[in-house]
Amino acid sequence: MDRGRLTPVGWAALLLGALIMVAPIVWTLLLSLKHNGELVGHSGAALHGPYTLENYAAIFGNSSTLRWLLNSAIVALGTTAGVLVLASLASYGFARLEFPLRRTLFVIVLLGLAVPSQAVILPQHQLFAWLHLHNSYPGLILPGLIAPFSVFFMTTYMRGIPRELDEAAMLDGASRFTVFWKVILPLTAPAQSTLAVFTFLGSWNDYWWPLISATHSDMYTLTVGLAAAQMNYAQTSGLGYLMAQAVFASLPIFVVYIAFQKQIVRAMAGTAVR
Amino acid sequence: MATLELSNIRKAYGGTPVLDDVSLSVAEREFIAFLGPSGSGKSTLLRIIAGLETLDAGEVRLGGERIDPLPPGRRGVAMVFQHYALYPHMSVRENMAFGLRNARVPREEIEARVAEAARVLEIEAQLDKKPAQMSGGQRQRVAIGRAIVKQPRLFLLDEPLSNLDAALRMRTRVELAQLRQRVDAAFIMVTHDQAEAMTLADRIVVMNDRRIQQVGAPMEIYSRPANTFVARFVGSPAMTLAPAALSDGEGPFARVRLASGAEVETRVPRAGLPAGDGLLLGLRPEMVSVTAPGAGTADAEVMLLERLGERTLVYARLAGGQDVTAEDKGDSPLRTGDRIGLRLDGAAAHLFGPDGAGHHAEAAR
Amino acid sequence: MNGARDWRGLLFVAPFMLLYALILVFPLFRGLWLSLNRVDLFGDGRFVGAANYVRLANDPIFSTALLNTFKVTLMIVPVLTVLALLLALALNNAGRGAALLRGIFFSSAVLSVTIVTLIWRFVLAPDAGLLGEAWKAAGWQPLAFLSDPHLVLPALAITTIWWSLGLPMLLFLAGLQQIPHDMYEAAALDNASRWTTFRRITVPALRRTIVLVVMLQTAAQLQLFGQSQLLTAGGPSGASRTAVLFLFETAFGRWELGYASAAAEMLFLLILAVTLAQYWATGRGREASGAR
Amino acid sequence: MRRLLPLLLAALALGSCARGDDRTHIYLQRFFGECGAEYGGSTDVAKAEGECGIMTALINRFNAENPDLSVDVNVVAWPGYPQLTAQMAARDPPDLVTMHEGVISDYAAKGLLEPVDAYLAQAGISIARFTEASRQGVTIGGRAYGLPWDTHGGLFHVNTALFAKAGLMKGGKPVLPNSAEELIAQARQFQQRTGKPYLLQSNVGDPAYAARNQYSYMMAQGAALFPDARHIRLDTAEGRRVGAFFRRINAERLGTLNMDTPAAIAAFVNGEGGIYPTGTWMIGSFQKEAETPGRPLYASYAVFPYPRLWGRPLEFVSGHAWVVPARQRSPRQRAAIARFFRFMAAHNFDWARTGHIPAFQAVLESAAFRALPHRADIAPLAAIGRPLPTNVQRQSAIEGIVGEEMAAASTGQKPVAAALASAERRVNELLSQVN
Repeated sequence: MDRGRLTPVGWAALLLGALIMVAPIVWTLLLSLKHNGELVGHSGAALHGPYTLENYAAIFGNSSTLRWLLNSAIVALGTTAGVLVLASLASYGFARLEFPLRRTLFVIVLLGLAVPSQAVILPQHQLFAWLHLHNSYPGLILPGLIAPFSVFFMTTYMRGIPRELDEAAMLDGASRFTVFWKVILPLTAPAQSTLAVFTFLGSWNDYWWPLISATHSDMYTLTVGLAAAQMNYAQTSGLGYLMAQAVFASLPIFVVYIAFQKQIVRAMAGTAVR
Repeated sequence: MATLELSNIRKAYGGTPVLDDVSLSVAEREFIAFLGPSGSGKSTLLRIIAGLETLDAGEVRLGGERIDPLPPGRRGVAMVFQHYALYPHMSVRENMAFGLRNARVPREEIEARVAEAARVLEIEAQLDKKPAQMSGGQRQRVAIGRAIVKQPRLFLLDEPLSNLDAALRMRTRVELAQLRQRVDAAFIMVTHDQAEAMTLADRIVVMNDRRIQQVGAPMEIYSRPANTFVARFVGSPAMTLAPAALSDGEGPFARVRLASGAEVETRVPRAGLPAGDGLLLGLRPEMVSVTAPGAGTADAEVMLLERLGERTLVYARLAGGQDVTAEDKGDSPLRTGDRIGLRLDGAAAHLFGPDGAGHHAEAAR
Repeated sequence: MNGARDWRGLLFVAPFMLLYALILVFPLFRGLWLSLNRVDLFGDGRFVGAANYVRLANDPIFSTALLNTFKVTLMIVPVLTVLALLLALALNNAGRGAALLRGIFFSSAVLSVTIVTLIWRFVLAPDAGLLGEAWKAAGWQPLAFLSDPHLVLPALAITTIWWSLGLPMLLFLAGLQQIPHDMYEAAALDNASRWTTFRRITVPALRRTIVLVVMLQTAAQLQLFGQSQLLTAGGPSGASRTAVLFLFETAFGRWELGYASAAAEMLFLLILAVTLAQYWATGRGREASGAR
Repeated sequence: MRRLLPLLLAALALGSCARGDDRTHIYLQRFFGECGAEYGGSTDVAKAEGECGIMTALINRFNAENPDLSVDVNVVAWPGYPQLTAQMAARDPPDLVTMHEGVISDYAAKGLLEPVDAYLAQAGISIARFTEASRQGVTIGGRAYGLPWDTHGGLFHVNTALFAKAGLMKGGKPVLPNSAEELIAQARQFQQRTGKPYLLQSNVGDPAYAARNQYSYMMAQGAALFPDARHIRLDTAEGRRVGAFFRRINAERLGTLNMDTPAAIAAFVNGEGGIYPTGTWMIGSFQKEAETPGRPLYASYAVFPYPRLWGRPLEFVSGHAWVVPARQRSPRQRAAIARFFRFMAAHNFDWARTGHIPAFQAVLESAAFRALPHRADIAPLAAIGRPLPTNVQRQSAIEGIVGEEMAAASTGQKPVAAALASAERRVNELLSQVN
C-alpha cells in the first residue's frame, strides 16, 4: 500500500525496534558458537572470536535434542492436523446442517471459549492417567484438539460461504459428505491455513501440559526438554551448548515461517474476505 | 401429458405460511415463468421443486414419478442460480463435469457432453479458466452449461438475468429462447421482471401472498387479469383502478359512475356483477386519451408528464381526486398544471368486484 | 434443508463433541467437584463444601497472585496491541525491506517459552545481562529487573511483549489488507490528514481485528505461567507469582488438588467475567458471533 | 495436509515402536542436568567432572557392565518433584529416582515408595555402613526408604586472593568469623579493602539459599524448628535473630542483592566477591577454575562449612538418596535394582568427587577421599550436619515458602517479624492440610 511513506523518525523507531527484537537472538546465536569453557563466568566473551560449531556438532553427536525436536514436530503437526479435521467436520455440521440439539451443542462449544486450559488441566491429568495416555503422543496431542476457538472460527468462516454453492452441489447429485469434501473444504483453505498457523505455534510453544504429561525424557517436547536441561548449573558451565540447543530447536519452525511468510499473511487476509 | 405436476403444496416456516395449497401442472417442453413480488412464495416453490426445501404437504411429480421425497440430485432437474453458484475453486470444465461425475457418468461421455455444451454456448476457449477470471456474462453461460450437460427433464432458473446489465440481459434473453428450442425439457423461471416473463414464457404463473393468482399465456394475463393484484402487477405503467359504482340501466353491459361524477359505458356484461358500489374500474393508459377540457369523459389536471419518445404518459388527477394515467402522442404539448379533458375508452375497460375478481369486456375475447 | 434435518448432521459434529465432552466438559465438572473436596493428588479426600473457597478468600498469597496476574495483563495487552498495530501499519507494503522486518518482528513468536526466558535472563539479569552491561556502560546502576518487586512484573511484561508481538502483527496485517483501497482514495480526495485517515478509516475498519487481538491476548495473559515460573520462579517474595503459577505450585508442589481446583475455578470465573465484559463492552457480540 | 499425514503416521509408528530386546529395563529418573553431548558415550567415571558428568558416566558404566540390563535414564529439571508427583498421580512412576532425603517422607507416608531394606540386603549393604546423617535421612519408622548417596549442605566458598587483600588470611587459611558481630566486622573490613562485596548471594529465584541460612542458624541456636509433624516454629527469638542479621548484611550492602544462581556463580568465578555461600555441589567446578592458570580464581579458592555464628556449630544438611517408587515389578527388575544399588554403593567415592560428603562412613574416612582437595576442610560437615525431621512432610514446599519469605525479609521487602510470621502461618496451614 503506497499510503504514506514513513517519516525518518518512523524509520528510526522501526529500526530500533527491529534491533531490540533481533539483539537477544543474535546474542543467543553468538553464545551458541562459543566453547563452553570460555563462557564460564564470561558471557561477554561471545562478542569476539574464536567461534566454533562444536556445540552444534555435539547436538548431532549424542543428545536427546533431536528426539525432542521430533517429538515437538509430531505433536505440533498431529495437533494441527487433528484440529483442522475435527474443526472442519464440526463446523460444517454447525454451519450447514440441521440436526437435533444443534443450537444447544454450538452454545456449549461457545461457552468453552471462556474456559482457560488451566481450569481443567488437573482433572485432565487424572483422566489421562486413568486412560493410560500419559507419555504417549495421543496423550500430548488430544488436549490440543478440543480448542473451541477452532470450531467458532471455522463455523464463522463457513457461514460466509454462499449457501448457493451447497445447493448447486446438491443438485449436482453430491452427497452431504461430497459437498463438504469437494466444495466447502477447498473453499476454506485460507481459514485452514490461518488456523493451522495458530494451532501449530500454540502447540509448539505449549509448556504446562507436556510438563506434567510427558514425564519420560524420550517423550519430552523441546519446551520441556530444554527446561530440564536448563538447570542453573548448566547456565554456567554449558551455556554455549544450551544456547546451541535453543537455536537448533527454533531453527526449523523459523525457516518454515520465512519460507511461507507471504502465504500466511495472505491466508489470514483471505480469512475475512467476502 | 404433464411433465411436472404440483398438487396441493403447503409450506410454512415455523408457523408462518409461505405457500398455501398450490397446485400447478406444466406440460412437456413448456416454458413457465413464476412472476410475483418478493415474498410471494415463487422462489420457495422453485426450491421445493428442486428439492432444496421440504414441503409440509402435497406432492411433486415429474414425468409421473413422485420426486418430492428424493434428494435434489436424483430428481432429474437442473438449476441455474441467481448468483450462478459456480464452484470458485474448479475450472469451468470441472464445474460442468461435477454433477456428471457424481452421477458416475463415464468419462468419455462427460467429456463429450461438456464439449458439446461449451460449443453451443461458445465458451470453448474458457474451459480451463476459473470462474473468477471470467466476466459476468461468461459465468452465466457456464451456469447454463452446467445445467445443460445434465440433460435434465426440467430446468429451473432462479432470476437468471437479474445480475446482468441491460444489454447483456437482452442478449441472454434471446439465447434462453433459442436454448429452449434446442433442448427437450420444460423450463421454470422465477422472475420479478414481467417483460422477461412475457417474452420468454409460454405461460406465466402470477404469485402473490402464498398463492397462485393466475396462470395463463402472457397476453391473457395482460388483457384479462384475474384480479386487482394481477391487474396492478402486470403492465407498466400500472393499470389505473378507480372506485366506481354501477349505474342503473337496462343494457346488457355495465355502466359505471366514478367519484368525479363521470360515467363510463363498458363492454362488461352486467350479468354477474354485484349491485351497488364497491366496484373498481380498471383502465390501462392506452385506454385513456387526452382531449381539450370539457371534450372528454371527464376533466383533469396534469400532475406529471413522462416523455418516452414515441408516446407520453400523462399522470392526471380527476376532480374527485382520483389519479388516472393517460397516454398522449410523443410530441404532446402539455405541461404540468394544464387543465385537460380525458376520454376513457369504456369498451376496453375492466371491472373488478369488491372481492377483487376481474370482469372483462366480451369483445376482448 | 432437505434430508438434513436429522441425526446425520450429528455425525459431522460427533468426533469433536465426543472429545470435547471427554477432555473439556467432563474435566470441568470433575474440577468443580474436586474443588469441593479436601483431596490430594493421590485421591484420598473428603467432601468439605466451600471450605477451599473460604481458604482462598483468606489466602493473601492467592490474592497477591491474582493481583499480579491482572497487573501483568494490563501491562501487556494495551502495549502489545498498540505496538502490533503500529508495526502492521508501518510494514504493510510490498517492499523487500518490509518483508525482512516483518520476518524479524515475527521471529520471536516461534521460540518456545523455555528459550525465551533463557534468552531474557541474559538480557535482564543486572549482573550479567545485556541491559545491565548497557546501563553500566552508561554509568548507571543496573536495574534489578528480576529482584526488585516493582520491576519484576514489568520485566515479565517486556519479555512477554517481545515474545508475543508476531501473531497480533500478522492479524493486523491481514486486517489491513481487507480495507478497500478506494476508502483511502476517498479520504485523500477529502483532504483528510494522516491522523484523521487513521482514526476515521483504519481503526474502524480494523475494529473487529482489534477486538479479536485484545480478547485473545487478555485470555492468554491471564493464564501467564511459563515466563513467571522459569524467569523469576514467582519471586521476589511472590511479586511475580501469577494465578496459574499458584495453581501449579499448589497442585504439584503441595499436592493440594482440591485447593488448586478451587483456585482454577476462581480463575475460570474471572476469565469468563473479563471475556464477557469485553464482549459486552465492544457492544457487538452479535456481530462477532453472527457474521464472518 | 494430505502429504503430511502419511509422514506423521510413519513417525508415530516409529515413535511407539517397542524396542524389541530381551534385556531387563529399569527406568531411572534423576536431576543433575543433561549432558549427553559431553558424556553421552563415556564410561570412564574417573575422567568425568561435575554432578552431571559423573552421574552420566556412572550410569553408562553400569549399563556397560550389565549387558543383560538396561537402565533408561530420564532427566528432569531440578528438583523434579512436580513431575514425579504427576507421574505418581498418573500411576506411572519410574523404578529409581534421585530424591532429597527431606522429601522422602512425603512419598513414604502415602505408600508411594517401597522400603528398600530387601534391596539393600540383596545388594549386601548394611545400614550400619551409612554415616549418621545419611542413616537418619533415609530412615522412617525403622525402615530404610532409600539408598543414601551423599550428604550435602551449605558451604562458604572463599576467594583467598581477595581475603588476602582484605587482610583476612592467617596461616594460609582464610579467617572466618566466630560470631555474628565478627562477621559484620570482617565484612566491613573486606569491603573497605577490596571494594567488593563480602558475600555473593543468590537471592533471586533461589529460595533454598535463604531457607538454608534460616534453618542452619536456628538449629545452631538450639531452636526446635519442627516441634511436631504438623508445625513449624520460626517466629521466635532465634528466628528473628537470624532474620535480622541477614537483613543487616543486606542493609549495609555487605552482600549482593540482585543475583540469581548463575549470576552469583559467575561473579564468584570472576573474583567479584569474597564468599559465595552455596552447596557442596560447586566444589568440583570451582576447583577446576582454581587449577586453571589465568583464571581469576586461580590458586585462590578455599571452602569451609558454614561458620558458627551463634550457639553450637551446627548446620542444616540434606542428602540425595536413590528411592524406589512403589509399583508392580518383575523379580528380574527387582534383582536389577539391587544390582544397581550395589554398583552405586561401590562408586560412592566417585560421586564424592562432586564435592558432596559421601554417604558411606568408610568412604568418608578413606585416604582417597581425604586426598581430594578441600575435603579435610569440609569433612566436619558430616559431624555437624543435621537433617530435617523425617516425620514432617512437604519439606520441599516448606523450603520454598520459608526461602521466599526470608529472602523478602533479608532484602528489606518485608519486615523480618512479618516475614517470619507469614512463613510460619503459611507452612502451618500447608501442614494442616496434609492428609
